[in-house]
Amino acid sequence: MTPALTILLALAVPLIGAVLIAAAHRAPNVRETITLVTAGLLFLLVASLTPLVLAGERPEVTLLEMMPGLSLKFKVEPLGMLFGLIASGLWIVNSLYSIGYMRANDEQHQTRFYVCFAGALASTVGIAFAGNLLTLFMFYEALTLVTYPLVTHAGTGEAKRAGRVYLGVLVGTSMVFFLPAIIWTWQVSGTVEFRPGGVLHGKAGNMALGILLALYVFGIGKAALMPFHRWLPAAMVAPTPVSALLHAVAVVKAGVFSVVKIVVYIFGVNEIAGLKSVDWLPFVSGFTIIAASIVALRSDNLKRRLAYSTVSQLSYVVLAAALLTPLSVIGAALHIATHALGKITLFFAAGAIYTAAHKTEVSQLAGIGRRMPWTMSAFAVGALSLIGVPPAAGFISKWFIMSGAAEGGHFLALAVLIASTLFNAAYFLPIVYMAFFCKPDEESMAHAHGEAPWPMVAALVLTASATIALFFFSDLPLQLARQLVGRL
Amino acid sequence: MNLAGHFSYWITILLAITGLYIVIARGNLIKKLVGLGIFQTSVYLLYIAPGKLIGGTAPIIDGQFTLYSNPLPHVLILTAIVVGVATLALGLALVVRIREAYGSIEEDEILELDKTGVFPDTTTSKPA
Amino acid sequence: MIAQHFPVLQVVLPLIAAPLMILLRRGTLAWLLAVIVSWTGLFISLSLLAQVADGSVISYAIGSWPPPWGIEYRIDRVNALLLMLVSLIAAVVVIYSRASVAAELPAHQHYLFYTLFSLCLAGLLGISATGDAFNLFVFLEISSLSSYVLIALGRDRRALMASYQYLVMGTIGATFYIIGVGLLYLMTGTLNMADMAHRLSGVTEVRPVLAALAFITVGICLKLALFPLHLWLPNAYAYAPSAVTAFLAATATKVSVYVLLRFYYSIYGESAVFSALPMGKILLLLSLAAMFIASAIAIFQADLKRLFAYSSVAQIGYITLGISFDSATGLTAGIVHLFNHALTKGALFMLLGCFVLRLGRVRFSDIGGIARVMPFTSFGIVLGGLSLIGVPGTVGFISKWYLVLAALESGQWWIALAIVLSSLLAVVYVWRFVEAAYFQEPDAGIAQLKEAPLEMLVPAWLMIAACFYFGLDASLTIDGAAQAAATLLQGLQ
Amino acid sequence: MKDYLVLRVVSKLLIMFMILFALYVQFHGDFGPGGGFQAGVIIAAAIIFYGIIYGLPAARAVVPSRWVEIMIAAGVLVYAGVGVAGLLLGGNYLDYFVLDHNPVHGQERGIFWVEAGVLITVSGVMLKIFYMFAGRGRDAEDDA
Repeated sequence: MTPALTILLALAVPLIGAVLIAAAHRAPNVRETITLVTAGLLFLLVASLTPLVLAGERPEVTLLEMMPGLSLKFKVEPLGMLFGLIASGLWIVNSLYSIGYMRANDEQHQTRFYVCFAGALASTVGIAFAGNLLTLFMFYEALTLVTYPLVTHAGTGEAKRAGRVYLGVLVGTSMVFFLPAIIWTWQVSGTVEFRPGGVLHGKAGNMALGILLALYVFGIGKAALMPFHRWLPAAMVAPTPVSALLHAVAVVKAGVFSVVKIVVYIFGVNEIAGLKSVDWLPFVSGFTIIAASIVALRSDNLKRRLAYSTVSQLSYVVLAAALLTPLSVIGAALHIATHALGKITLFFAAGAIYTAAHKTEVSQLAGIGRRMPWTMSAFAVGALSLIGVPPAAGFISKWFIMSGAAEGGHFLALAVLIASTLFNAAYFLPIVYMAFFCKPDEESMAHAHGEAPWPMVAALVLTASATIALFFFSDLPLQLARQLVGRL
Repeated sequence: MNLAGHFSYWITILLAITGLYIVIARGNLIKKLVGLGIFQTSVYLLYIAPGKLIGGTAPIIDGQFTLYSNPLPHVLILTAIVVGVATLALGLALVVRIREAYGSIEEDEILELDKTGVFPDTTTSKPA
Repeated sequence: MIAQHFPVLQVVLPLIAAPLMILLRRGTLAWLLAVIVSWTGLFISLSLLAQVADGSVISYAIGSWPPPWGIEYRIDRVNALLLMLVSLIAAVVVIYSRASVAAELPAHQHYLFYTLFSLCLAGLLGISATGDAFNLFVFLEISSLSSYVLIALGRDRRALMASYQYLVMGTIGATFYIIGVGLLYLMTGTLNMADMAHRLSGVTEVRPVLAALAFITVGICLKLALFPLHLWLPNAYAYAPSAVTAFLAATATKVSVYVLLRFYYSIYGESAVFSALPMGKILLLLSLAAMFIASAIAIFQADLKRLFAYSSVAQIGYITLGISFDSATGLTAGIVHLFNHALTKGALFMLLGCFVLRLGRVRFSDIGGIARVMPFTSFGIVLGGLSLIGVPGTVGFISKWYLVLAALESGQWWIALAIVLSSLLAVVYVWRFVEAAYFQEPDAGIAQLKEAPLEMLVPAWLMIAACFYFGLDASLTIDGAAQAAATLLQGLQ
Repeated sequence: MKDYLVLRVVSKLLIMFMILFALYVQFHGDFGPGGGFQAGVIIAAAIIFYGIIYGLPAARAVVPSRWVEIMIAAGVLVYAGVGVAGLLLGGNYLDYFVLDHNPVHGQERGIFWVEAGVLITVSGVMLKIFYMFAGRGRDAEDDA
């Protein structure tokens, strides 16, 4: 099988899966088997490309010419490879979890849910493998639209309002900033392809570069840079598997992934390093890190706290990319992976708690660790990873980002990172502490419950273990990230 | 001299403005159509008048004449008149139907009726 | 041999079919004839398009009187594109119309409907094909008169008033046009467009010629519903029978745009209109006003047909915006949007017609939760709406890309911003439909509805599919539009 | 007006001459002022005149609504048919030169049929308009 065919298959498999899932809407078991098989196939396809990319190849395929000179083109490079691996790998786990969650909570419209999920994964793979800005933008918008039914899954007035915010912010930013930025890039440079070293160098003035960068980072609303972060907490009305995979992994990572990709392949790290007109970005992202952390600290709703934590963590990636040092860019790429694993674990745990105990607030969690030891242990692992404590993977990415900040002499950024670490600890550790060391209040004593259904527990244990494992076996992501900046 | 020499244009302009004014200022649907007719008539004049050559005769070839008026504007305007008649007939037919449906041919009254929110189905009550 | 007569057959076939339908007197037979004629027309137009693709110009002398004395039909890359568009829409709509007309009109009017439809089609094709300014007026009136009647066939009594208003406005527009042509005729002594262009070159700053330009611009802008002259359009589209709305929305205004282009670029010449006069700025301002104000009005409509009618006014603003840039890219954007918007709006109005078939009307208050019972219709409207918004993968995106590109090329970044901002307004009104159709519980009346028949759904979905096909692979449409733009910019030889 | 004897008699006398005059206008149209439009209107006027004097049903008995509709269509078809004949004989659409061996005769033949078509359609349309407006509200059912 040629690499080009593999790429196309990786796009087609989830779509075919979606059709089959829709066809099997009368037989839940068949439907969910198809979901799992599709997820597995997708991961195998994506993984089969990895050796090629590691060997330095950049398989590519051009699908069709959309407009003269502008094609729908896919090209696998290290960053996309890393993102694709994470998204497709976690989809398997997430499918397992979804089956448990959707059945246990007796949700409506399950077929639609699985169909949209498969569609979302197809879009994510499209984003990961996009060979030019146009393709990226197309799948970026497709991802927004296909996740809209997932966000509004409940169909209630609240879901409808959340859907408005979700769509308004994501479509609004992408249409008003992202699209003009792409067209502008096309106009000045004559190409929208991702090329090592960027395409804008020497084509646009410093001022124009600064404006373009602003259009890109704010236009990519999925990166949730303040003030365009409101959609992410709003999207938390969705069922937890959606929050877990999409709003901790696929969608938000698609955002920061696009930012990193654009900084690396459109602007060029070395090409814009030291430019006055682009040095505002660390401040915006630093502000987002701190501000979102404070909001997270003050949120009692668990999913909301996780959402704001995500907003904050996403800006780590943006900040790391904005520092424009090779080490920090490696950190940015790694953080996409490590945060994904950590945050999906946390969301899985939140969903398990909701399913088993019907609790949504942090303050209700006293003593829950005794009844749900697996869940809360996994939660603790995820929390440690986000804080950046060693045997969890989060440490590695944070290490690289901080080294990058030190290397570039960005001491303010360093300070932000340290402060944020403290914040992370402040809003995660009390939960872990309460869960294991406090006595449950009387109300929760009243109705007994154990762990969530086994598929959910299995899934979250799996991701928690992966978080630890990634710390010890970080070769693959590290290699990919190093290739990104050309440091082998 | 110049003013008088262009008198056909003055009449054209006068007719056009009169017609347009009636269309805009009158609320009666039939009067509007009358205005529209006057407006269109001004165009006929605009075409026909310059086609006439002083001393020219009807453009039917005959040995005793050498100077003919331009026949083309007449042909054009014959077409335009037919179009105008068709428009007028259609407009009047619509007014008849409007009168049957609303019981009025005054624009303000009809708009008032539309605001009431009652919209009877007209297909059943009309012959053709 | 017959192929050399295609330019005239294109127009004459529906013109001959119309009286035949009166003689046939049977709705079904008339429909069959209309199908045959419109599909033949599509074939002819495609063949014409292929003939002129290399940049050649077909000149056909009616009655063998050579131009400039006789009436000339003149097909180049610009109007071949228009002929193809009009024939395509007609061919699709005529299939769709049978079920829709059967439900919305009394049986004894069916054959008259197809007669008028054919006449309207002949008029629109004639406008596109002819190379004679006065002949254009005649066809303009043929299409207009038949469309007034078609609109008046609407079920609601307000259709009568809408038709009347359109008649008054349309007649004023056509009369303005004919005044302009009259002035040009007085100055040049010719009605043949190519000849006129030839004689006007270098003397376009003479006052009667400028006055003629003003009259023609206002007259045609009335017909194409450019923003402050659009007042007839929303009611006309809202109360006309569904098939009529779909057909007119997709073709009538587009053909008027073509007339404007023909006069600006081919007859007056680009420099006379855009360099010597501030026509670009005027068009720009009016287009921007259309894009924002009409979209904003659309958001607050209670009736879906009116909503999309106002959206049409806004979308026409995009077309004229492209023209106002006075650049190859801008013109390409305008022409490609003309095509794209025809596809999108045609599809949308056809799908709305499916609702009308089942409900009798399409107010927001009537369609709560209708997606449950009419999923294909509802989803089609959502997809069409995405194209209006300009989501990548749809034709709307292609148009937007070129419009923004043209704005950036002209160095006016704030126009680019205006284009993308106004497309957000489309998100709002499309999502009003989504929330009404998908987020409400259907009441008892809705719950017992059935999905629209296939003979309506299939044509509508064909158009939706075309919206996506030409959105993903736009090289065909872009090439066509770019060539048409190049032809226009180089003027008539 | 059925009761006015003078009108009734005079109208019957006049109508013949009106139609005759219409035919003159029609056939003299090739060489002098006149033609299908004018002749068509005169013929229609003659029948409308009859209708006004004797009442609408009487006029309809002479020229039924159905005929009028056929006339409208047939006239256009005659006109278009001349064009098609030109096509079939190897010329362009509406090419009269090819309608006869002698091009000048061809022109005459072509314009003759075209004017005939115009006559039929114009008189048909005029009558139709008259029937429609006059019959409005009186016989809502029988007229379709």
